[in-house]
Amino acid sequence: MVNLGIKIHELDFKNPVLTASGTCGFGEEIADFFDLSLLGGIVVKGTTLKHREGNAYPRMAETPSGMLNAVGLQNKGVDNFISNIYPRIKDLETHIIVNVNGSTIEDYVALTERLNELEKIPAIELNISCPNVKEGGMAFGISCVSAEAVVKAVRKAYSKTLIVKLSPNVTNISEIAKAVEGQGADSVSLINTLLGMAVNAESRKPVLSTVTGGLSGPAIKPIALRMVWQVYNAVKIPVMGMGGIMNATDALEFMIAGASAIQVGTALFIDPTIPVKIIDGISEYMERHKIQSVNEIIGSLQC
Amino acid sequence: MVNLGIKIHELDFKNPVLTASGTCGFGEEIADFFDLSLLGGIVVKGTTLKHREGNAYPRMAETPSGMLNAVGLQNKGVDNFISNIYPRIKDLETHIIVNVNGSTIEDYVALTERLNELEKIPAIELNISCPNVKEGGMAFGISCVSAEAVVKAVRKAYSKTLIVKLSPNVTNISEIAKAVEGQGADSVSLINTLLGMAVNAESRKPVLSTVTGGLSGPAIKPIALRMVWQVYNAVKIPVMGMGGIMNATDALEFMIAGASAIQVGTALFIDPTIPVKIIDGISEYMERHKIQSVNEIIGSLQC
Amino acid sequence: MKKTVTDFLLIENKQLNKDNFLLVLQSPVTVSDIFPGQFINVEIKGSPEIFLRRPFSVLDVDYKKQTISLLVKILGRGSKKLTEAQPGETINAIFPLGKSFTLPDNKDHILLIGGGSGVAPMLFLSKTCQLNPANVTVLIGARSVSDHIDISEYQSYGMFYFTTEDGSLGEKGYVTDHPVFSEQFNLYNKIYACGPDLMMKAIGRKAIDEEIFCEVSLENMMACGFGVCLCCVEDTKTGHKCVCTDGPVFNVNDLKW
Amino acid sequence: MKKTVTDFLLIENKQLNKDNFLLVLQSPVTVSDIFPGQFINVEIKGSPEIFLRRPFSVLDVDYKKQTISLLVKILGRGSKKLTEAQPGETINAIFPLGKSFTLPDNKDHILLIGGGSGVAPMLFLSKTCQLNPANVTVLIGARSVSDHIDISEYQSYGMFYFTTEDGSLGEKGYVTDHPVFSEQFNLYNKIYACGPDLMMKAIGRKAIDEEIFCEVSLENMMACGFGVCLCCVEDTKTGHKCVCTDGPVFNVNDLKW
Ligand SMILES: Cc1cc2nc3c(=O)[nH]c(=O)nc-3n(C[C@H](O)[C@H](O)[C@H](O)COP(=O)(O)OP(=O)(O)OC[C@H]3O[C@@H](n4cnc5c(N)ncnc54)[C@H](O)[C@@H]3O)c2cc1C
Ligand SMILES: Cc1cc2nc3c(=O)[nH]c(=O)nc-3n(C[C@H](O)[C@H](O)[C@H](O)COP(=O)(O)OP(=O)(O)OC[C@H]3O[C@@H](n4cnc5c(N)ncnc54)[C@H](O)[C@@H]3O)c2cc1C
Ligand SMILES: Cc1cc2nc3c(=O)[nH]c(=O)nc-3n(C[C@H](O)[C@H](O)[C@H](O)COP(=O)(O)O)c2cc1C
Ligand SMILES: Cc1cc2nc3c(=O)[nH]c(=O)nc-3n(C[C@H](O)[C@H](O)[C@H](O)COP(=O)(O)O)c2cc1C
Ligand code: FES
Ligand code: FES
Repeated sequence: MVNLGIKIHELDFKNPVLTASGTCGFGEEIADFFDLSLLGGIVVKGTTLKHREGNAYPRMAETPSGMLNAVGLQNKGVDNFISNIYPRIKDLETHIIVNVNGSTIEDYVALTERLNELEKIPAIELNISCPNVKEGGMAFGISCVSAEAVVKAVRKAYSKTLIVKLSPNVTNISEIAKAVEGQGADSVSLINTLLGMAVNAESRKPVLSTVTGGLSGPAIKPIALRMVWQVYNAVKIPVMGMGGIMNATDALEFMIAGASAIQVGTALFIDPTIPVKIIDGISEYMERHKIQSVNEIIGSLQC
Repeated sequence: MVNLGIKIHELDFKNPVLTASGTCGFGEEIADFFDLSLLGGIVVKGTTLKHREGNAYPRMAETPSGMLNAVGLQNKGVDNFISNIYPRIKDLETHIIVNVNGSTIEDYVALTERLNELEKIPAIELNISCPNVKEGGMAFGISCVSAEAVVKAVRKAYSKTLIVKLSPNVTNISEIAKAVEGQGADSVSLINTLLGMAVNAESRKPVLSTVTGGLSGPAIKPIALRMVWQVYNAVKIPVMGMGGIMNATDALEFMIAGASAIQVGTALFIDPTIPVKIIDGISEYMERHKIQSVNEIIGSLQC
Repeated sequence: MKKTVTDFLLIENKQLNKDNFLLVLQSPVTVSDIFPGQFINVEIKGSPEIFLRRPFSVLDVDYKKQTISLLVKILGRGSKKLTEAQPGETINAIFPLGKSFTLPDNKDHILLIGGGSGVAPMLFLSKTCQLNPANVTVLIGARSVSDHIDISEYQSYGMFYFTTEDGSLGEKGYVTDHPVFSEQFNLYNKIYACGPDLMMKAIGRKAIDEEIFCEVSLENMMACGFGVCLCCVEDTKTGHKCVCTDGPVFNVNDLKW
Repeated sequence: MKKTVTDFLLIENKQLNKDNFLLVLQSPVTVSDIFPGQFINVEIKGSPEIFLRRPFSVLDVDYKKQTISLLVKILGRGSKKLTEAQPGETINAIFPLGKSFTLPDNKDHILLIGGGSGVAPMLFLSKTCQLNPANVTVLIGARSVSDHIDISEYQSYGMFYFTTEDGSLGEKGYVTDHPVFSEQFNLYNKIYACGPDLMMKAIGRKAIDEEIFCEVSLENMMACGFGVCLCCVEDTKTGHKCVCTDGPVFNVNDLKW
């Protein structure tokens, strides 16, 4: 038997395959398709302090090997999460990680403090990279100064594993990664979506209500892979990789480039059972290559 | 008959469809496939002051709806261009634009001065965005300060139409566009390739000899379209759009978002006759929508 | 039944007219409890331009044969490609998805209005509710007789009326021009509709005005189809609701129409 | 002839063994002057994972019937998909591409060595050069007899020898283990080879050592196939050369082997 266990900071994961925020709901929505306890973890829907309606419809455009979304963090707010959702999902036998969003540093901190109290949430993913909101979101993640400020404040409020999710819409992602590492982030996850746009040539109108949206799916995989490799070489904390992962080979490419764990996002829309296929595929690869522990794969790129 | 003519600075183009640098050689290589005089223009292969061998093989990786390249500006240098190639292509009835590259500002200037003498080259495209060279290239295009410096120097040396080609690998492309506009650029063209990477999971090696390379093709279209729209709204000079254009609908989307002209790149590898199909498709669209002049389409996005 | 990702076998693909096809899918898993308004989300292979699945309403289910049929109208690249599939091919789909119409009972007088491919759930509903045919009126709109699909299989479930934009079949004009709609609307106590947005809004508004129960099935663009992406939302009186899980069927009173 | 982008009609697709297929393409334009070593760049549709064309050597041309045949060996996703094409389908290809082998004349004693799908240009060469068969030796390597393709059509153009890695046909081992290679190499004044890199390098180095004329056909990865992308380069003594336009055939003396 191969060993699929990995560690992010002090947290042990049974395997390196998680589902990405905003693409798996709270887990429950995909529970029909497979046994959720097979997963390394679930990063639940982006959560904010207060209820958010999100952006107007249309929020989606299909693009070559990918899609744009402009959901804009629709969610019922942290109170609803704590009272209604947390009790239902807290006993799932997999790590539940909450994706944390805010418009101001105070928002981030207030939300984090609430989550810090939840026994069965061992980690948060601090989203400083959402391209679909007018205030906050990506704005925090595209400069070292603001990224440092928000991570510093949240770090004080949060005692468990703090993962910071980075934006790819920057000139130098390694710098941002180093900045958040410097403020005590336990891990970085990347990439969030790339800012894109779709136009309907017949109507001469934008396809999305917000004009621009976030690009995800296989189209962005080469960019994500490059950024994971750059960040892996720049920081000491573990990296979670994502962006267009559709199968075990993709997942392995990210791990070879330096990801300690990977997240499956848009692929779930195509086939929600893909995470299980990836876990099996990684095992099969390890057996074929006689690799005992998945940790041997992480950052094993020969170049 | 619809009017396809557009203007970039003082230069009239018979139509807004050009072929992109590095994807059409010097035009001659695709002359078998269609009459080159049908084109609005041809942006020839990236040229440097001195002969360059480019990067080692492998230089290419196929990716979902796109490809990575790491050619690294292989070319025989400007002397060879002037003595051997220019005489053969100068009388083509389309605008020949030379893509100008350098490792230092002095290189850029020296090369530009040589090209300024060539009567039948009405414009240059200053490439400050090549991701595949160790020195210069993209480094100039990712900060306002260095972009300004190189454009300022080249502007002094060049009296004809100066197009500056921007890198998408930046946090804020509008700022860079404004910076080069401020130094006298007559037009900006975008986007060059996005920095990406491919890994062979079986061998655990990078696919490209240079590890990272430039991503092009339909995969990047949503990002290119967004950047063209942002830059169009930020500057007064005309914008040339490119990135994943495969057909007339794609081309129209770029023009609606603000491009005065478009360049066809990677699509040529799939089908070198695509530029002609695009020209025909734009005419057909204009007839269907009762649009007299293609200029009415430029920046016509309703949002 | 539980949602599953299933490889169906395409056993029939019949062109009904220029743009409409009937696809019959054989299920390898037991099919149970599929109701009108529910849909399945179909993977469409073979084109680099099609990345996402495409949702299609269930037109009919044969629980004995374990088949599901769909009415596919060619609109763009996905529907086009799907209609080119050959019997014997595997078609992967996620099903069953969405909430169904509220089934009427035998005290009800119902009016079903379908436009374009929106006919599918209406036909399924007419068959499923098993009312006295005299209490079931079905009004179907199409552009022309050549776009109209043969409904003889469903004829016995209700009284059928037609409109075509060019007058080539039934009343000339839109469904909203038909006397059943313009004059007899309030003879019904339950209205069900599926079709183009403008048609559904016209029906919905009239139902709201006349305070008649009315449910419509929306076709917002979807990425996932099972409630995780939040892309398919409709703005309702209680906020953004997912068409794929809270719908596709909505009571018009809940919508901001 | 001029390069064109042409819609061919696939008129035959014959599985030769587990991984090898013979595809015959009917040309709508006049085919003329195609020489061994030249290739065509085939568009492969139907998979979002295949973005670029795939180059295939010409295996044979029938100028009367205006057909081109290819030998396609399944290696990955593109070759796999192509072998699934059905007669009657359109196959788009850019052709003719690349430079051919230097044709021998009837004073020459030639040795042709093919491995894997590299057999294709060797068979075409054996047929094209029309020498005295006694002066033409063809050595073909495969993994096993089951990977070996039937060459009876070409039998009369030369003397054929085989190697297989498992010894199931001909000599056991690689082509370089065959006596024709290890003992009689210098009986030939022209050597031609196409196959896996390692095989070609072994042949090339021996030819360089023994100062025998030797041309090899390289299979570097290509994006365009007609000289514009500069992705397919081979590092030669005179710098990077495009395999698609300066090659695929190179004299080994020009290579850095
Ligand atoms: C719940 C539900 C049930 C459906 N049931 C059926 C059915 O029974 N039969 C049937 O034929 N179709 C049905 N559809 C529509 C179907 O899923 C596809 O959207 C339709 O076939 C167009 O896809 P395409 O790939 O052919 O078009 P594309 O090439 O993707 O698009 C063509 C054009 O149509 C527009 N478009 C695409 N999808 C939609 C949409 N959902 N709403 C508005 N505009 C759109 C695009 O913007 C584009 O302008 C249903 C949709 C939903 C959401
Ligand atoms: C001039 C030329 C002539 C050719 N002639 C023939 C022929 O007659 N018959 C034939 O079957 N094939 C021929 N090939 C190879 C063919 O073009 C494809 O490369 C091959 O079929 C693999 O493509 P694929 O899509 O199946 O593999 P992919 O799925 O793209 O790749 C599978 C694996 O093979 C590797 N690979 C792919 N292409 C190459 C390559 N060109 N060189 C090295 N590694 C590669 C990939 O990196 C990957 O690891 C020729 C290639 C060239 C350049
Ligand atoms: C519809 C949709 C909603 C998303 N919502 C969130 C979110 O709430 N928070 C977040 O950090 N990332 C969000 N993302 C980004 C994904 O988690 C992921 O970073 C990105 O999509 C790239 O991975 P992928 O290509 O595998 O999808 C969302 C992505 C999609 C497609
Ligand atoms: C193989 C290759 C070589 C290229 N060489 C150059 C170059 O020399 N100079 C340059 O400015 N851009 C170069 N580019 C970038 C293209 O001109 C274009 O900006 C980019 O590919 C995006 O457009 P596309 O998606 O239509 O190809 C090259 C692109 C490719 C694929
Ligand atoms: S389509 Fe994803 S939530 Fe409805
Ligand atoms: S494949 Fe493009 S130059 Fe050879």
